[in-house]
Amino acid sequence: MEAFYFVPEMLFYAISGLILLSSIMVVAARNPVTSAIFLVVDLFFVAALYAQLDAHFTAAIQVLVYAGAIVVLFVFVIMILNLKPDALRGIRFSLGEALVLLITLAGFVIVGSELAHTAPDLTMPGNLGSAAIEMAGGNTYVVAMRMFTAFLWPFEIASVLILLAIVACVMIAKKDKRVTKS
Amino acid sequence: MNPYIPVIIVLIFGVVLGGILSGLAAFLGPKKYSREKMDPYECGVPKVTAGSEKMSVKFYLTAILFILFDIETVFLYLWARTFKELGWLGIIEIAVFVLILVVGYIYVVRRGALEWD
Amino acid sequence: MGMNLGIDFSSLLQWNDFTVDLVAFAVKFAILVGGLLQLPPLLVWIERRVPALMQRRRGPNRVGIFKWRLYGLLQSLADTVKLIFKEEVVPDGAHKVFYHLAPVFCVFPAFLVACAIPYGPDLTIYGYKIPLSVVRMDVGFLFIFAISSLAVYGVSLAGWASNNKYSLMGSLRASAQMISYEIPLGMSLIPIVLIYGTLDLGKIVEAQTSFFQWGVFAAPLSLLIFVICMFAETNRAPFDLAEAEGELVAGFHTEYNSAKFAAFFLGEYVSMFVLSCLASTVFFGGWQVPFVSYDALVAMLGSPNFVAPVGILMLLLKASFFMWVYIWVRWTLPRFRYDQLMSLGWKFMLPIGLANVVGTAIVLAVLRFK
Amino acid sequence: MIPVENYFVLSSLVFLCGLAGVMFRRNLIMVLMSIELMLNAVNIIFVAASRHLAQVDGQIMVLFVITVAACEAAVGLAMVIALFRRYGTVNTEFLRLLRG
Repeated sequence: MEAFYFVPEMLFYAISGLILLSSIMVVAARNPVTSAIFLVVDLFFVAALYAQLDAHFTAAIQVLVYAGAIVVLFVFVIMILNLKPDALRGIRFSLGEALVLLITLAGFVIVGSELAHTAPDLTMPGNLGSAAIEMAGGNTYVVAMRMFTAFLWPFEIASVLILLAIVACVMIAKKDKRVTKS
Repeated sequence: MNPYIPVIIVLIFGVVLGGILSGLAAFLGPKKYSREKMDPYECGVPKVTAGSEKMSVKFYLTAILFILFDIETVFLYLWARTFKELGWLGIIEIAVFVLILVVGYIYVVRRGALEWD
Repeated sequence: MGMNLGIDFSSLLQWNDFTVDLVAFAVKFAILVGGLLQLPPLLVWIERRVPALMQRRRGPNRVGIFKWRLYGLLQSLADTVKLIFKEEVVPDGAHKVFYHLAPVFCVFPAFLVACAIPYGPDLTIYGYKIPLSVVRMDVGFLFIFAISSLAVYGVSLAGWASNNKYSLMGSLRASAQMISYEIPLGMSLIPIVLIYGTLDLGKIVEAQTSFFQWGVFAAPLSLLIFVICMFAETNRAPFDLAEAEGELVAGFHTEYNSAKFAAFFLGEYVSMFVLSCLASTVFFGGWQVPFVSYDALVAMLGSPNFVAPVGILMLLLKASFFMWVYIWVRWTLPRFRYDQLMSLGWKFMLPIGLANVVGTAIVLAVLRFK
Repeated sequence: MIPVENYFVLSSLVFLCGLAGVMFRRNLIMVLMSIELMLNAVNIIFVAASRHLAQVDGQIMVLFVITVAACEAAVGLAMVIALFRRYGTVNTEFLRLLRG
């Protein structure tokens, strides 16, 4: 097993390359459908990255909900509205906006490297390594146990959030029809 | 072996297989161009309007409800996996969660968002 | 930290966990793909002979080699060859990339999902334990749902890229139908997780040791919901709304022909097969032989490795029952109307599915927790 | 092992892509997709940190982020559809003109 540590490493670089490429394509593509499909590819490979980090449940949810549901919604809306490809020519690149991007990048580099160096000190008690997670009954089990004990309130509030989203969507999307009917 | 490695290999294979099937025709079949033939078939008669039109917003409402209930299903799976360990507490937690969503479901049905006509 | 290039390649030639896994994966996957690629011709043949049987006519019976006609089995082979050698007509105004990409999106999810099904009990070869599913994972169910939810893109892209309003309409209908029935499909298996306490398909099969521990006895309502959703998910009759000939020609693949049309067929048949396997795995004990426990079989045949072929055969038998139901229903039930289909999904299946979950949970809780 | 910094670098690059999309694209749907990209970048860090710190809280956070992303996309697209019905466009430049 020792001799094969290069396999995950190689895969990591390949997957990251694909993620970056598809992220750029999402932003740069003229046609919204192209963007949406690259978004699916992006989300799929991010899920692969999660699986590599032993977060199998999160990876499955990423594909199920993100790639398989949220982007479907985007595709539906693009098809319903019959959007044409954008003209990308008129895009101005002001100094301020470039500066924002640069500052964000710098901020990430600083915070990221700081975190990476000090992170081991942040390790909290009651932690679980990947071997320990396997012993405890697998990733799904551990996530579920933690979710329904420590994260009980956020979980219940999430349902309220979903309820609000349902009501809001129906109200906004159905509004016009009612006006025309009366 | 972490299962994502075989999954990625299978994925590559599936894409290649789909690509081969998709590309096979281009190499093997004859190619004779004619203006008429390349017209979209539609329903057999020459087309009158452009190839795509605006579609009903119903599809969009369906997709939204799908997402929201999909998330609900995911949380239900998470609870089902630890059903034994959580006991009655887990049932109460999930009951509150489901009840809140059932309120949303009833609202949607009442507003007629699920009526197709 | 780059890659360390001083890789010890000699360890690639030794048997260790990694190389065994890799070789086992390659062999299993090759066999699986070989089998799955035989499915469409076989199923097309069955799908022509069975209705012929039902309608008291003969069906295809001419094509054969020399004087052996094999009940027309070679008809579908001839059709496959014909399809591949047909001229490919890409309609004007079609989106060039997505038109070619859509069949790919239909094919790969089906193959990926087929890898998660446990086809038989574990093999033991030289002390290495080899599970008979190509990929075995802790999140079994969710992996299957996740990957099969990607098939929506194949359908919607095909319609959108064809530059044909009927295709687009058909694809939107088909994809709205697929996503609508995905939720009851997902919910129908939650009682199974409640009962067996795991998402791992292999473990679920192992838990169904005796006949009366099969999932169908524990959760009969789940089976009903699952089977109905199965038809809707694969866009098969009575839910083949996308192909309602009267209104939408052939649905999302109207503008497709030659090998690309065959690719859609491949995707459809493989996902039919996979859902049949999943239904038998979850509700009918998978590779378990009815009335004979695994241990008894091992004792009878002498080694666990001899039980594996029996198990595979058993699963295929159970799956072919569901495949038969697919074809049987197609020639028995009339097609739904689209509004009926959607209200069935949202107003009937969803509440029933949720009630099923709640009911099972309460019964189990009363039985287990007191 | 892959150092955790690599995940941070990847995540920040993806985040920047998303930010650039939000800043430069005029199509509202593209802007929403770029926001999804940014949320996704954050999720990468959550999972990587969850592994690095050897606890599952990060993964639970990802679940909540996905829930929020779903609600955000649903409501956002509902508004896009309402705007499109009202004004017949989803271009931000044009919609900005309407503000007067």
